[in-house]
Amino acid sequence: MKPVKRIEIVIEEIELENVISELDRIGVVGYTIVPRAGGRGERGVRSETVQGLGNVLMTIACDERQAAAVIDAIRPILKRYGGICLVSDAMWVIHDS
Amino acid sequence: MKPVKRIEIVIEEIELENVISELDRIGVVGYTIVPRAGGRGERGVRSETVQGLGNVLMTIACDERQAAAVIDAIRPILKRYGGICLVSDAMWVIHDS
Amino acid sequence: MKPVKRIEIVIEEIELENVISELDRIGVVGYTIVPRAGGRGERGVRSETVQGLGNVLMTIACDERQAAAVIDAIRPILKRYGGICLVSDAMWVIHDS
Amino acid sequence: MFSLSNMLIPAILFFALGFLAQLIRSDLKFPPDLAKALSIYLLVAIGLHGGIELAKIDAAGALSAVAAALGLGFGLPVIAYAILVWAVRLDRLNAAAISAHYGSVSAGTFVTAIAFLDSLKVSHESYPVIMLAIMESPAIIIGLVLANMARKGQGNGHQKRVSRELVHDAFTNGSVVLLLGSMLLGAIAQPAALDKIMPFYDMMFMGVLSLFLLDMGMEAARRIGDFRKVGPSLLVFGVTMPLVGAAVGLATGHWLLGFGVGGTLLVAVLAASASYIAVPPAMRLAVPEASPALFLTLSLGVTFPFNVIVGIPLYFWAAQRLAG
Amino acid sequence: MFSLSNMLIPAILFFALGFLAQLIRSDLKFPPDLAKALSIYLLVAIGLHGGIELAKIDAAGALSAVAAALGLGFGLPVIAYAILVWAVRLDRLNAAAISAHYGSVSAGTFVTAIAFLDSLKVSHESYPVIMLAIMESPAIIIGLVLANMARKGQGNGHQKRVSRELVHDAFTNGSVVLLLGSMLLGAIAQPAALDKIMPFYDMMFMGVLSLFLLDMGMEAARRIGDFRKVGPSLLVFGVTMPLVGAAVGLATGHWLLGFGVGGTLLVAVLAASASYIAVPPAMRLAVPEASPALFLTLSLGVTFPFNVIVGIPLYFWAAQRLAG
Amino acid sequence: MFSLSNMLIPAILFFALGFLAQLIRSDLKFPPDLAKALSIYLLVAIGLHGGIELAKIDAAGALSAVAAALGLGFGLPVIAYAILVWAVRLDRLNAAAISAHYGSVSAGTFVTAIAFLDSLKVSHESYPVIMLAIMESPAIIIGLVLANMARKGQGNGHQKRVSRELVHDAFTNGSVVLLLGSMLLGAIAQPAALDKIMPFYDMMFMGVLSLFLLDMGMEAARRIGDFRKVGPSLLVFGVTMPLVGAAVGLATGHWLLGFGVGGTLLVAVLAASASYIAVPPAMRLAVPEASPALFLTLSLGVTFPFNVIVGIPLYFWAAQRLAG
Ligand SMILES: Nc1ncnc2c1ncn2[C@@H]1O[C@H](COP(=O)(O)O)[C@@H](O)[C@H]1O
Ligand SMILES: Nc1ncnc2c1ncn2[C@@H]1O[C@H](COP(=O)(O)O)[C@@H](O)[C@H]1O
Ligand SMILES: Nc1ncnc2c1ncn2[C@@H]1O[C@H](COP(=O)(O)O)[C@@H](O)[C@H]1O
Ligand code: NA
Ligand code: NA
Ligand code: NA
Repeated sequence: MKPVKRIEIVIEEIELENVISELDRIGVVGYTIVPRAGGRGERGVRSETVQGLGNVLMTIACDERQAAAVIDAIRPILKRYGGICLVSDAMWVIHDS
Repeated sequence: MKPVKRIEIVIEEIELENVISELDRIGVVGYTIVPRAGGRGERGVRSETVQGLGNVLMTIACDERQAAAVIDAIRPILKRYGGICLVSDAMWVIHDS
Repeated sequence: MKPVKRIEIVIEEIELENVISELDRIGVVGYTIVPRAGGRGERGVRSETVQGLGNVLMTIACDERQAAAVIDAIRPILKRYGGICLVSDAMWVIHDS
Repeated sequence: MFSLSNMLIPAILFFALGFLAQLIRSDLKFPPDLAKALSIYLLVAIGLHGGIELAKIDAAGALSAVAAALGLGFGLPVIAYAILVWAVRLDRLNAAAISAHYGSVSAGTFVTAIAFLDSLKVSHESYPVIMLAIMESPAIIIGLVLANMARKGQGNGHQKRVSRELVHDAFTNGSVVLLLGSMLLGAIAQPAALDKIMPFYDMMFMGVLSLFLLDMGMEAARRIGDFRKVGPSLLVFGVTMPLVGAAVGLATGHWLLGFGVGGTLLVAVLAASASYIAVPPAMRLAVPEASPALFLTLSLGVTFPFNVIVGIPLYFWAAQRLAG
Repeated sequence: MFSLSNMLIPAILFFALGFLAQLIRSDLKFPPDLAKALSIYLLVAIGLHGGIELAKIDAAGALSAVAAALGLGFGLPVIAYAILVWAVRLDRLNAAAISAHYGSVSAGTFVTAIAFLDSLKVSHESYPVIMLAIMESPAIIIGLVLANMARKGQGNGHQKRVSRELVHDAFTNGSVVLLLGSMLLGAIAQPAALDKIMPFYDMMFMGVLSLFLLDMGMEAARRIGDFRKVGPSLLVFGVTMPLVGAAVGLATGHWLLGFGVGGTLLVAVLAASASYIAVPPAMRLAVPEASPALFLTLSLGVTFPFNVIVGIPLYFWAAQRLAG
Repeated sequence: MFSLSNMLIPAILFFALGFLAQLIRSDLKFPPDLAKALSIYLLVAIGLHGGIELAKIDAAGALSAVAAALGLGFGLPVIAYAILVWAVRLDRLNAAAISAHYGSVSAGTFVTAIAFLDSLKVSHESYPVIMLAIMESPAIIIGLVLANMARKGQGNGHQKRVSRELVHDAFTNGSVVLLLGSMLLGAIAQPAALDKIMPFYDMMFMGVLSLFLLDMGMEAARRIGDFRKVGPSLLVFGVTMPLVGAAVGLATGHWLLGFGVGGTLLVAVLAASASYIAVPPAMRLAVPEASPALFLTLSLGVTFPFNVIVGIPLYFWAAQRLAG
């Protein structure tokens, strides 16, 4: 097991492509996406409808250095489009250890 | 970044409205909902079917004081209808900091 | 409230039955499943399509001893089929306490 | 009594196929939204057809059908509750929750009965559709009342709020709104304009039903694993209660309402069938102490297959002897 | 002017049923994927029908329809923006986002208008379908331009990238691709082979529309809670802007394009309606500063019901006076 | 050889539209459940049609078709494996997984071929539908055997359990159950009652296929990004293997089974096509070492479009020369 940062991001589905291209730039390969999430925040209620303005929940496990880069990259997006980003500690059960 | 409590609640979809009105009472604005979750617990297997008895996964980031209020409000609901509530620590990457 | 381990597993949907039967063997009753997740990892992009090769996100709250057993059981599956497993600490708001 | 070929109507065969697929542990799965979409379609189609017929009939007949539906909706759960508490010796809260299911109806069973009548070219009155729409509500309310009586005095503030919610729910739940709403719509819409939408609700009806029953067959078979939890005496209840209900329904249809063979069969099916779509969530809210494994397994895993495979032909035979 | 019976076409009744279901707080809910599936079907069906008709008509007529659509698509948002900024005194970014919605069109309203014409057996030109497909794009682009002007000079690198994305999006968003693609397909496919697929897109059309409008009725009513946020002057905008648009559309359809009553009504509806499917995500990307509660409530909660229930019969009456 | 107008059947055009939509990076997306629903419908419809036809034909013919299907299902993966290992020099585990896909069939391609024949008004035997249902299973089993051979001796306890699961899966996976089940259903159900459900499965068939292919076009184009990973020699395999399969299929259909042009084309298509629905999850379980990017890109991104656009007309031309 390896200590990692667990980054949890909630953003609008339409912003997803943007965030992934930031991850690519930073060199973070792995992430998990749960689509069709709803929620409420400063910008009111959001839910999956035919307008497709739902949220996605993205989870990224990465080392501390990468986490810092991800946070820096995500901050302006959150500022502009809303959403949240939580960071916590976790142990990663690595495949080969 | 700001330290917050990360509350994770799994309840039945039909209970969601109830929980949200408790949050409103407490003054917690933000939450994220992942619908159509399944699971197993003391009350057996639950899954999304045409009967609509599936679970939802709700995540709430809030400060410690609010977290205590949420937990107090959620406890009788969990007792009555089942479900779980986990609380952990996280850092919130705030939009404007 | 009771301190527990929060295990978060991302695996392919087709592996789910396997993992559940391991949990049964160990005696872990409770889990939550979020279906239709997507993601990217060492084995490339995965998403829910008509081929049904999507991921599921499974969350398990259990005590430390059970967590160790779950991790041991899950490791060979992760090795063989890919996916991730993160372990973190949480407080469980128990129904009757 | 009835020939095997009666069984070979596609609706029943599709149900059997789904059941079998699950028994052999096939990985066949319907997306949950598909089943919901199919049931929305079926409810609207039933409602529209009922409404179009209703526009043609007299109010007096409709009124007595409504009265009969209310009688069945309030009466059957009481019978079921009595059997469960005194004969099966089940605790009162589970008994209340299960009773509500048997007072309500299964639209899937109802539609299968219509397919059955169609395959025999037997016509039927249109009143039973109104009854179908009406019987959901009283059953939910009586289930709530029985549960509150079982708890007697324990009713706290929370309890009262839930009760209020549920009475509201009894009249506004999705199935009721779709059935009553589209019935009204079918009755008042311009006939010429309705003709434009009816091909969708007519020609596809039996086909959509076939897919719906395929999925319901899988759902029913999934419940078999819970048979052990339910226990032998409840399983017996799951096949005798529909017989009791059918007897009451046959009597109501034939003597009270004066229906022909088709209509009498449909009333019998309304009385014999148990809800597995609208009532489970309502009872989950109303009686959280009750086990969904019990009420779902009984309504979906026992009574539904029993009615589809054994019940409908049996009640039909009885309806023929009575009204034929 | 127009009789009540005009209102009793099933399309409008289904919308009303959905609206009502939500008002009485029914738990009726459509799976979100069902609404998406229905809208895919409707767009393809509209496109195919348009394409089949287009194959028969002359290029000159098509060209002037395209020109008119571009004119409306670029012009209406400017009018809307002017009203919002000078009369409603809304901030420029929200005004830009809302304007884009009113330059674009609501396929649901358009199809309801076709159902309306059908119920009265009034024929219509086929050009408006091309206009429907074309009007999405200019509205998105002009919305972007207005927002960039409002921000003037603030456009940084990120802004430029978003703009590039959005211009791309304006021509490739799902609705545009489905409409234009299936229109082309309907125009070039072998007629004999098309005959095999058209029953699916013909006979089910009005039925699918009925379910779609049932869901849209619920969606619209869900927005009512946000009326307070929107405020009275914007609510007034939500019913006057369609009237302004309809007037422009009536003039365009009758005088510029020389259409009959049916075609003129459809052009009025194109101009009067506001997008609630393709434009909201585009404006969310383009003008994140703008509030979705405002633009969605206006387009879906105010203008859509207004057009469906009051607008279409009113514009029809006007079209009759002009072109009848 | 064949005129361009053959290409202009809507099925192929819809596939092309989806492909194009993805190429221009449109945000058009089908809800995943919609694609699943459409494929359930298509499989049931194919099965029912096959079953109705089968009820009319002789058992001897059916038996030889079954034998031919088993021959193809077991034989083609061996050919594919040999080519992959010796010519393409791929590792044995990836080769095993890919081979299984080519032994199985693509229902989407099969149905497109039927649409193609329909558009030319060429009739076809009904045996190929049975073959379609049968060919899934042997391919999965042979894929498993090849993978176990490749691993030789490494088979541990876990491996054995997976093998048992997979043999079970080979006969009970969703596609097989739907096809075989509805075929049986079509053969034994009361014809009069079947007539009530067939409008749903008849009239909508080509329309549903059009939407399904629209989505599959997008899916196929999404795989283009993985072409680099696949490499040139595998890409060549993706277009030559269908040719090899088609040759085997043409010979089987014409000489072994004595089919006409239509039936021979369909057997060729069965042999030439590669599964992209049932086999991928099975191979993911059976050979987790193999890369889904390889087998999915080949079956869905290369062979499927090749067959739909080039293959079907080409095999048809060959079938005409043989059997015409
Ligand atoms: N405190 C919170 N806890 C959990 N999720 C939140 C919170 N605040 C916002 N969110 C999520 O982030 C989305 C966008 O938030 P906002 O931009 O503040 O409207 C919301 O729809 C929620 O899904
Ligand atoms: N130990 C656990 N870990 C994760 N989720 C759980 C656990 N126990 C219960 N759950 C979730 O909570 C739901 C209700 O639990 P219960 O009321 O115990 O049946 C289950 O269906 C699971 O989704
Ligand atoms: N670093 C990561 N963070 C979050 N999720 C991951 C990570 N790596 C892998 N995953 C998830 O695990 C799945 C399988 O990973 P892999 O086996 O590495 O391809 C991916 O599709 C992701 O959903
Ligand atoms: Na009943
Ligand atoms: Na407009
Ligand atoms: Na093949």
